[in-house]
Amino acid sequence: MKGKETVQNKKIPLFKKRDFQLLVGTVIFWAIFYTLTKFGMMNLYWMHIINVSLIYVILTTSLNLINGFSGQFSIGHMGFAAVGAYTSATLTTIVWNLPSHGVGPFSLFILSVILGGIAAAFIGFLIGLPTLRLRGDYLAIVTLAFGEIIRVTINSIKFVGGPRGIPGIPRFSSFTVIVIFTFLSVIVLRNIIYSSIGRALLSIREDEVASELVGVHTTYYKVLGFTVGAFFAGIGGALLAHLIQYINPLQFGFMATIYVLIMVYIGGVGSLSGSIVAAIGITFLSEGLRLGLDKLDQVTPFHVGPEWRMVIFSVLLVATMLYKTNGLMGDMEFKVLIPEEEDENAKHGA
Amino acid sequence: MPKKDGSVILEVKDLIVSYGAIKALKGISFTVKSGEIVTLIGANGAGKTTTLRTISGLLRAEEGHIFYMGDEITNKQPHKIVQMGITHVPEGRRIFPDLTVRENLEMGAWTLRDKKLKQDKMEAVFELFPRLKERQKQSAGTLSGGEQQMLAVGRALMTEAQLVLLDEPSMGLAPMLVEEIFKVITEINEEGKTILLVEQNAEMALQIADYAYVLEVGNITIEGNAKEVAANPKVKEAYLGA
Amino acid sequence: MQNTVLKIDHVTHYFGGLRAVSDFNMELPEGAIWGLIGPNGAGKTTIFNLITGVYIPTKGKIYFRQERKGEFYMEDITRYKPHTIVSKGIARTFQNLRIFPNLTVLDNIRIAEHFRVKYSLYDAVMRNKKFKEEEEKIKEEAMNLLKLFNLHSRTYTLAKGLPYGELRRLEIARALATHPKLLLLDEPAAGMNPKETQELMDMILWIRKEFNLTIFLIEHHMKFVMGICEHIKVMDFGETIAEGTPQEVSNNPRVIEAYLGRKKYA
Amino acid sequence: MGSIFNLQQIINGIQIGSIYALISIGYTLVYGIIQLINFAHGDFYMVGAYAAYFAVMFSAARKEHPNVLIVLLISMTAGAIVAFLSNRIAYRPLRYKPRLSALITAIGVSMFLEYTSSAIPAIGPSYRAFPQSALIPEHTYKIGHAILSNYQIVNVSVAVVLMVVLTYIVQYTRIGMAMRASAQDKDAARLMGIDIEYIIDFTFIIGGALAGAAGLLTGITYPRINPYMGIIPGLKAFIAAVLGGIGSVPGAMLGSYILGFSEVFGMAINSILGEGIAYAILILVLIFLPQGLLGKKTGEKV
Amino acid sequence: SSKTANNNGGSAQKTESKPILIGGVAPVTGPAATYGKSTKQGYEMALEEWNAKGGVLGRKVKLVFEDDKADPTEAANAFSKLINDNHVVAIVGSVTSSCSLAGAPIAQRAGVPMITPTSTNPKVTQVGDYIFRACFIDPFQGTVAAKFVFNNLKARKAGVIYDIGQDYNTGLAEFFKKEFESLGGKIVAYEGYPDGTTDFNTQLTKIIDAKPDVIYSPNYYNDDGLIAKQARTLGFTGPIVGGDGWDSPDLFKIGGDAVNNCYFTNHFSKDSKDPKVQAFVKKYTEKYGEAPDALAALGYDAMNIMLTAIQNAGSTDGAKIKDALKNIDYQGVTGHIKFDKDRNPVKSAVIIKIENGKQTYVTTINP
Ligand SMILES: Nc1ncnc2c1ncn2[C@@H]1O[C@H](COP(=O)(O)OP(=O)(O)OP(=O)(O)O)[C@@H](O)[C@H]1O
Ligand SMILES: Nc1ncnc2c1ncn2[C@@H]1O[C@H](COP(=O)(O)OP(=O)(O)OP(=O)(O)O)[C@@H](O)[C@H]1O
Ligand SMILES: [Mg+2]
Ligand SMILES: [Mg+2]
Repeated sequence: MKGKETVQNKKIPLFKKRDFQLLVGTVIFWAIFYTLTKFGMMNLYWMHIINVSLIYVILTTSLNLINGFSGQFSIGHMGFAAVGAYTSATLTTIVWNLPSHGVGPFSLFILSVILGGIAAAFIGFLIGLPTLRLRGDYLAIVTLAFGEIIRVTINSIKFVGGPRGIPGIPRFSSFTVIVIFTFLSVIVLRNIIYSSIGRALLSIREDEVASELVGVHTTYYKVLGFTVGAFFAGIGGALLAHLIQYINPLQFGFMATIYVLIMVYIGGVGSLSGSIVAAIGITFLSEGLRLGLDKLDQVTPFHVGPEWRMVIFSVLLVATMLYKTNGLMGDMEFKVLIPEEEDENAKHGA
Repeated sequence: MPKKDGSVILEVKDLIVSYGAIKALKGISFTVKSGEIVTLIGANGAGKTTTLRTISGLLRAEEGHIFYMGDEITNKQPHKIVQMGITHVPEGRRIFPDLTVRENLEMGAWTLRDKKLKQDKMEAVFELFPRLKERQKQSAGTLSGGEQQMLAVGRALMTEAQLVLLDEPSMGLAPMLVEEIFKVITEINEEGKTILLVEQNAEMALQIADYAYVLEVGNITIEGNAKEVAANPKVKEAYLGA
Repeated sequence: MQNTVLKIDHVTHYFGGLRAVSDFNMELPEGAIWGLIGPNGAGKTTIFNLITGVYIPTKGKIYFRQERKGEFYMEDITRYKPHTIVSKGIARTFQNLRIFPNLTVLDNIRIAEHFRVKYSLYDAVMRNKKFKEEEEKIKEEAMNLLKLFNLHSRTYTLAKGLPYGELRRLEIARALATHPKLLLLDEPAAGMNPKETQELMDMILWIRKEFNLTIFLIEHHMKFVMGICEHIKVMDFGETIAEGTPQEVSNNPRVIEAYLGRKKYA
Repeated sequence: MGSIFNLQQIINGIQIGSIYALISIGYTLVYGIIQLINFAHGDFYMVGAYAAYFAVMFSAARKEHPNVLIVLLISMTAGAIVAFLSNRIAYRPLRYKPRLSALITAIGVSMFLEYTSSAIPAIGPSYRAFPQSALIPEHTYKIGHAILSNYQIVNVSVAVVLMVVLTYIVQYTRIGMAMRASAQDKDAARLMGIDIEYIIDFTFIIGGALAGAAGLLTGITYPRINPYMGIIPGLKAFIAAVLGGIGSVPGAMLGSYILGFSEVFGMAINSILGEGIAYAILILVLIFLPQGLLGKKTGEKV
Repeated sequence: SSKTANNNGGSAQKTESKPILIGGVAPVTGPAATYGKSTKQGYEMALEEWNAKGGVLGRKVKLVFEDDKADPTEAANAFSKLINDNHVVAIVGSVTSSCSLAGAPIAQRAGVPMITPTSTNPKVTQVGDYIFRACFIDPFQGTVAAKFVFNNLKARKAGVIYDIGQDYNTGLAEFFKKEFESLGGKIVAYEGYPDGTTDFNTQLTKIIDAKPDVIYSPNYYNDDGLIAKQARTLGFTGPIVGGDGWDSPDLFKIGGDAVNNCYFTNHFSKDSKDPKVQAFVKKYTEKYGEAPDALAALGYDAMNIMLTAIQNAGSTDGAKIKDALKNIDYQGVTGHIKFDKDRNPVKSAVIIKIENGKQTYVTTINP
């Protein structure tokens, strides 16, 4: 084949400019907010919301891998987050008994997060294997059922507090830690998507039968995608546990998954950028409405209580979907999130 | 019942249709006379399907007008257009896969209320396509490609329509059936229905048609009496595989 | 005598109570172009589906020629999964086009090359040297194929934006990207005009040579079938009613009665 | 084991199954025709319950005895109206868009109905006691050791009647056939002369009315209502509908009973893990019947 | 957003200085909203009374209220906003233990004193020395109920039914079981049900088949009403016993006659002769058109305790308020409150019986 020589002759740089930009951009983002908070120019509330929103970025992008890129329909995602959260919090809080101030053996914490991810991935794999031959809503119901089984099971384990949850979890999830994990998650997901694995997943979404008939081992890839998605959900859950410092099974119920699902579809199915935008946007919107209502209450003659917050939220949700029917980003990506080699091949927006 | 009396049953004027940024029809005009078989031929992607879908209301015209028996039907709802007397056999069959063959035919007669009439029409279709009668209770999705095509045509014949739009009815049919289907088209026409026929099989189409239009990337480039068009050297080279 | 590539041995297939294929036998020689014709609903597509593992035959076996360390043997592929069969060297196109509409033309091809990719999940995540070399290789192969099929100007177009004729070509190109030894074409000329049909015939003959293929095809265009196939099998109601050279078949009264009708072909 | 598989538990299973059936039969209609996972269906049911509540309160305020049939009519109308409006406002504009976009607006509609009801002072978030005995006083009957109430009889009968009527409508009437056709190929259905929007409106109205009726019946059976009462039943209806096979009315009913029985027996075996046991049964059923209980295997031709 | 608090204070004299901001948290949307609503009304009423009297430290007090949907993540957001954005001097909230557990670390870190009106999980106040509570802790009510059932009702066999999704219910059930068994009683059935259940027949069938003398149902009134009803339908005639979650005017409306011959442990009795209680019940009923439930009373007391502590501290400094809270001695509608070393209130429980649709005082049990 004549292809061979050319490949060997060409020098393939391992680090592209784009990756570098992405890294630098993240570092700048981190530095700005880190400094602002450090010098008291931005209050801890907003810092907290940024942290929460970044964790949602991890949860949303990972669900998008399953629902958006491989076209499956999982509605049990927070079940995996629960596995991750409980695994890591059990380790740090119950097994290792680390002090709740969040100082101490940091490496143990990192280890617990990774183990949380692995545990979630393992459960994801076990669930995916028998169920991923189901399609569409049948799959949805089964993932929902598994998500609930996970919740019910945790709820019944006394060792992890049952319905009382685990309080006093050390506060290890600092802004820096969360930024690093978010960055890594997004990069890893991006790299998977722009590889032959990602293409296999996309082809399954497009036409599963045809995909199988051009040689894609569809079951294998569906389970792989599901497992990877579960892994990151686990990471997200673990980080959340060490940010909120408390977890209980109800937090990971069906409605919590719905919230992440909303982010995926508002952002755009099959767009990592969309998931990022929506996760951050919706978290800030839902918090911004608190402040907005405070203001509204002051300027209007009648009382506008916090019970209207979710009403406005729901109206905005419907309006956004009606106005942007394919989500905010459609299936476009920000250019920085596309590897340079794929520039021409991928759809990009801004 | 319309006869070949030279009156215009369908008139398309300066029709422009786009898919997003792509202009599929760039302002085409043509007429179909009552009682005739008119064929629209053209290469892949020329816009034939687009034309038919716009006439039957499935696509919106960006500009231009469509008149049926003198009434403007541009951008009317498809069900209204059907009720006015236009029936459309879409490209790719589009039968209802989970309904049985019989139910599919009944769906075709949706606008008819007279039970007896329905029954008669059903019998007529079965006579035309005995294979469908055999498969009455099979769900349509499991029919072979050819069987599905018969069903699609049969279904369209269940209406009281005056104008029948046919989008590549011979596609995927066995040679015998191709002949058969063209025979059926002539028969339908002889019963008094006007036919607008889109075909890849230009040779056969031109044989049975009265009048022909050639569509090339969104424009009508050649038109005329079917025999004349068939004799046109350009057409011969491009569409008849001379 | 040439080697047999594909052997279908007394294959029968039922859908519920319907016998779609009954006692089908075939030994397809290497490098041949064979045709399968018959009335609509005769069971032709079903044969393709049986060969490619979409359905498992109710009765009978299917064998495919394989090589291991220079030794050739017939492997029983009857119960293999479709993707395994593809990796053994059988590729196909579909009667109703099945491209991946929302992916680019390039990706449509790259997906078909997918199972030959030699990097792991780890390499993909790291985007390391191995990954990049493999990706370059795949892309280059894909681009070559696209050039061969005159689709390179469409490389980055979404497949759904392509006209029908190009989609047909893309589907064949995609099938070839799996590096098959046997190519199954289900009505490749459907919806093509005579000129395009002629071009397609030339192309098929050419790819057979270029890619060392054996070809088995279904088609209703008689000019096409008669013009290109060396041997034709004729089915009706799931049964093989005739076979032979185009000449023999087109003069066979049973075939004329069941399928061809009065008109003269070949 | 005696208290796990006894007659009383069977009655309990039938009871829960009937309640699910009341909701999921309406759910599956809409679901079948536009494949919309209508998250708001449970909220239509809530609206129906409140409509009935206010109707009864209104007649109580005027010292009249409420007529059950009129109250039923009111709750069905209320359910139908919200269903119709939801369709027009939030689902119809997305008809030819990806299916899951409408799922998100459905979630939005659901949230809107719940949170608005809870925010407006006239309804408010608190539980209200549903005036059950004003409508149908409870009677109980003893069968051996088991106890059966007239509510249970009413619920089962209504569910069965609804299933029969709707199956008839879907399978054997003109409009039912149009519903099935529209479900499979909207464009082709339009080419047959069907005004599919009319069919869809009709479906929503029927579905909403059924939800409203279910709201009334559950209000009577479990006399407590609040704006969030629809969440869990809505979810269960979705599960039952899928379990039964998408779009199949008898399937929804069967799915409801299987779900009801799994829950009862799951809970009876171990109440802490009971929910989990019920879900495990569900998963097993779907693994062996991937198209649901009565779902058609759509013969996808290759 | 607390217009009510403002409006009522409007008539009082204008104070020069800015109002003292008090954070309030409770779920006012979502399935737990019904509890949050009562609690919030309790907060507001207490606040208004203070403002009507001229405020705290001569300044008006203003409630900055946030919803937490009973979701810990939302609770953390709400606490963080109140503390870091609104700079409240103290927080009253939240209702559920899970939300209080998510909020407490934030308050503790910021040195903002917090009192939860209703979170019963013992772990809540263990988060740190700034965290207090106004209600009983789980072990207390469960234990009291067990003693009452064993000693006063002379029951020897008890069945338990509780919501397994909520820690309050689980906690009470567990401690009841422990105490009852240690007293020599037998738990013949111990059945849970998931959150949002409306049909309790399965669990009740099992319980009733086990022939208990009493059923312990430590849940919220809306569930308890249905449970009582269904238990009676299934033929159970014995007493059903619960905790302070029973205290709501709607209990009888939902449960009807079925809740007669039932008992529950509570902080106060509405027909108590205590004038303070009488005044509270009357005023609350006038203002909100419904009788107060336990949550409203606890919300009211918690707010009062916090404001009294600020007054006593003579400052809005967190540390000083915290110290004042530690030494508080307050007579509230839910009892006489002093904090023990774990910042839990030391107060006695009353037992209330429901007869003919009315709550009647039975006895007081001291800790
Ligand atoms: N849904 C669509 N979105 C975008 N472009 C489209 C769409 N449908 C058709 N087109 C484009 O519009 C043009 C006309 O298409 P049309 O289907 O009308 O052609 P045709 O003449 O019927 O061709 P064929 O013989 O292949 O059926 C083509 O260039 C096609 O690519
Ligand atoms: N999945 C299925 N379930 C039931 N019957 C089927 C199924 N697939 C095919 N059939 C039936 O089997 C018979 C053979 O179908 P097949 O698709 O093989 O025909 P074909 O020879 O390819 O016809 P055509 O030339 O029209 O494509 C037909 O009668 C068809 O109705
Ligand atoms: Mg076309
Ligand atoms: Mg075929």
